[in-house]
Amino acid sequence: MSAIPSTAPGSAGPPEVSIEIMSNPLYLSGARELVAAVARRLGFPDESCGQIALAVDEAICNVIRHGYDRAADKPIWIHLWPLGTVKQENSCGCAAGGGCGDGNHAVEALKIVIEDEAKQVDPAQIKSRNLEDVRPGGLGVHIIRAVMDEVTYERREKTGMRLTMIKRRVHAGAEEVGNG
Amino acid sequence: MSAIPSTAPGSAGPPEVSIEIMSNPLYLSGARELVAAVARRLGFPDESCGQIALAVDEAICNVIRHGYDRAADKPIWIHLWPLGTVKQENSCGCAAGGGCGDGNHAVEALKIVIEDEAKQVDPAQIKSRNLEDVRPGGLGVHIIRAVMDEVTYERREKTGMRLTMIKRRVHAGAEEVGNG
Amino acid sequence: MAERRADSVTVNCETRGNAVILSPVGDVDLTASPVLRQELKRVQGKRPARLVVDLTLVPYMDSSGVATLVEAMQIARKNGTRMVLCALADRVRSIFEIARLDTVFVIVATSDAAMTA
Amino acid sequence: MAERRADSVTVNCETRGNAVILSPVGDVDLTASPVLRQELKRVQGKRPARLVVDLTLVPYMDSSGVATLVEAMQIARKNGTRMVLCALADRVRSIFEIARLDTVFVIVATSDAAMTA
Ligand SMILES: Nc1ncnc2c1ncn2[C@@H]1O[C@H](COP(=O)(O)OP(=O)(O)O)[C@@H](O)[C@H]1O
Ligand SMILES: Nc1ncnc2c1ncn2[C@@H]1O[C@H](COP(=O)(O)OP(=O)(O)O)[C@@H](O)[C@H]1O
Repeated sequence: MSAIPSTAPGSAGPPEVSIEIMSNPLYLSGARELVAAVARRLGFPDESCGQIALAVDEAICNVIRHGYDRAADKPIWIHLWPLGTVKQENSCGCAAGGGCGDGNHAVEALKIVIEDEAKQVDPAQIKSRNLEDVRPGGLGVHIIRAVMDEVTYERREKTGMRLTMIKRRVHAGAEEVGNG
Repeated sequence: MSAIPSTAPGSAGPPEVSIEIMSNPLYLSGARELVAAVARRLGFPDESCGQIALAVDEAICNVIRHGYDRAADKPIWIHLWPLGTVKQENSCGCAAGGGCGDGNHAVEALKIVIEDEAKQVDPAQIKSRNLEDVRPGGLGVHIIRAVMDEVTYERREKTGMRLTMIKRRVHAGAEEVGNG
Repeated sequence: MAERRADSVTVNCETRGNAVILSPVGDVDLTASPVLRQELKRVQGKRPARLVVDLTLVPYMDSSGVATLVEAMQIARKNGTRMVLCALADRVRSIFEIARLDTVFVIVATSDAAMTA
Repeated sequence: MAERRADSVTVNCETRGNAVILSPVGDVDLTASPVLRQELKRVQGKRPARLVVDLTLVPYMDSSGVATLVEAMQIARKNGTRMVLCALADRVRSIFEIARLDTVFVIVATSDAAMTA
């Protein structure tokens, strides 16, 4: 069961941040840096920011490598929703040029959705292998599931796949691996 | 005159990277980190990456403060086009899990377009003040023009404003301040 | 009022003799400069002889941070406080240069130098 | 073949006695790992007694970097080369832990320790 109900404040409505990149590995660093910076600003601990960046990187790599067979000119979308209440206390009596926006107070989690227009596969086939067998590769899906709290792959309505990941800001207990 | 003709490779077609953020200062750091990381990966020197991040930050701040009067829930779009040839050498005979994408070889410049749906103003009114007069504020437009090679403000077709900035990777000579 | 928050900017404060040393930690942008501004106001209320703003742990600053420091300098002048900035990262120093404020502020390399500059 | 590029990752190479020390500089992700892989192949062709991969200047690594190092370890085993990783940032170490490879590789804290581990 999801610990963050889909009715949590913030989960409806348009994403607060969306990125569209071409499926070129050149843009991996930009995408992961954006997501890590947003998470940091929303109050996630440094370790979680690093984990979120890693999950986004691995997920985009997989879209490029498996979804698009390394074609570099296809679209990949990354959408971010802070879940919980993002206070938008966005004005204060400060100096000209000074600003205000100290408003991220009750963010509980970050929802990240990655979408593509690549070939559709059975979500059940997107799974990690036995790690006892030490060999190059085959780690991406395991890493994504290990660092995020919820991970769901699904087919999009018409073309392509959708990966929904949730990372909680504060952990209630031991790290859960979502099922998807 | 523009040193990068609008017919330069890469200037037509959809942007390689697009971001849409809500007009909340919370997302400033994410936007500038993405743009800086992309510039770095495209081969811009560190100093230029910092300048590009600063220009993007100042431009978004101005949209939030002047365009949207600090409303935090309005859209801001940032589009990136590398100008010149982005080699998309995106496959190689590497190990499973290894990838390839060492392809940014002939990028000459980065074009950044920032758009909003805010009130339309006369582009001539978006100008810097006399810096001799030391007082808080009034520095953003000066900074943007100082660090970027070309800067143009214009009204969008229906609503809002568009800022187009170009930063060259290698400077032909002294830094030019664009007119717009 | 803005509070100090680890996720935006933290401002450490230390008193050494007649000097107050403020050390912001983090990027000073539009979300963070009100926090810095509040701290500056608070310590300037005590009218210290010397106010040092140690920028060692500020990797990034935008014009809202610069505006905050210009305002503080104007208050310092009125109060007879000697205000000194120290330990600017290259990236931070360059925004003062672009704004032609590098000669308006007293800027020194180290926090030690800032105690006597 | 991928070339070494300052804008992706640079791999510095040093020989000390029977040991070769490779020091990548930068994030080792899908764009950078082929560069590291090529350097590993090149030095492994010389069958050194010891191969040290010094990760001091690698702030970030993804699974493509890990895969590259697993492949290098398999070649090292075949060749009788002692392969040691050193100076992993917390963030980099944690990906080895998640992949359960932290006990498969010889990982030490410093480049000095890597010469005798
Ligand atoms: N975005 C995706 N689209 C299609 N298939 C995918 C996607 N991501 C992962 N997969 C499938 O899941 C498998 C495991 O992925 P991963 O753990 O990242 O290892 P690797 O990519 O090295 O095989 C892949 O081999 C592939 O079959
Ligand atoms: N995005 C924008 N939309 C509308 N007006 C703008 C915008 N950016 C700048 N301006 C105008 O240009 C002036 C100068 O901006 P700036 O140099 O950043 O200083 P400040 O914002 O502190 O006034 C602003 O006062 C405003 O009138």
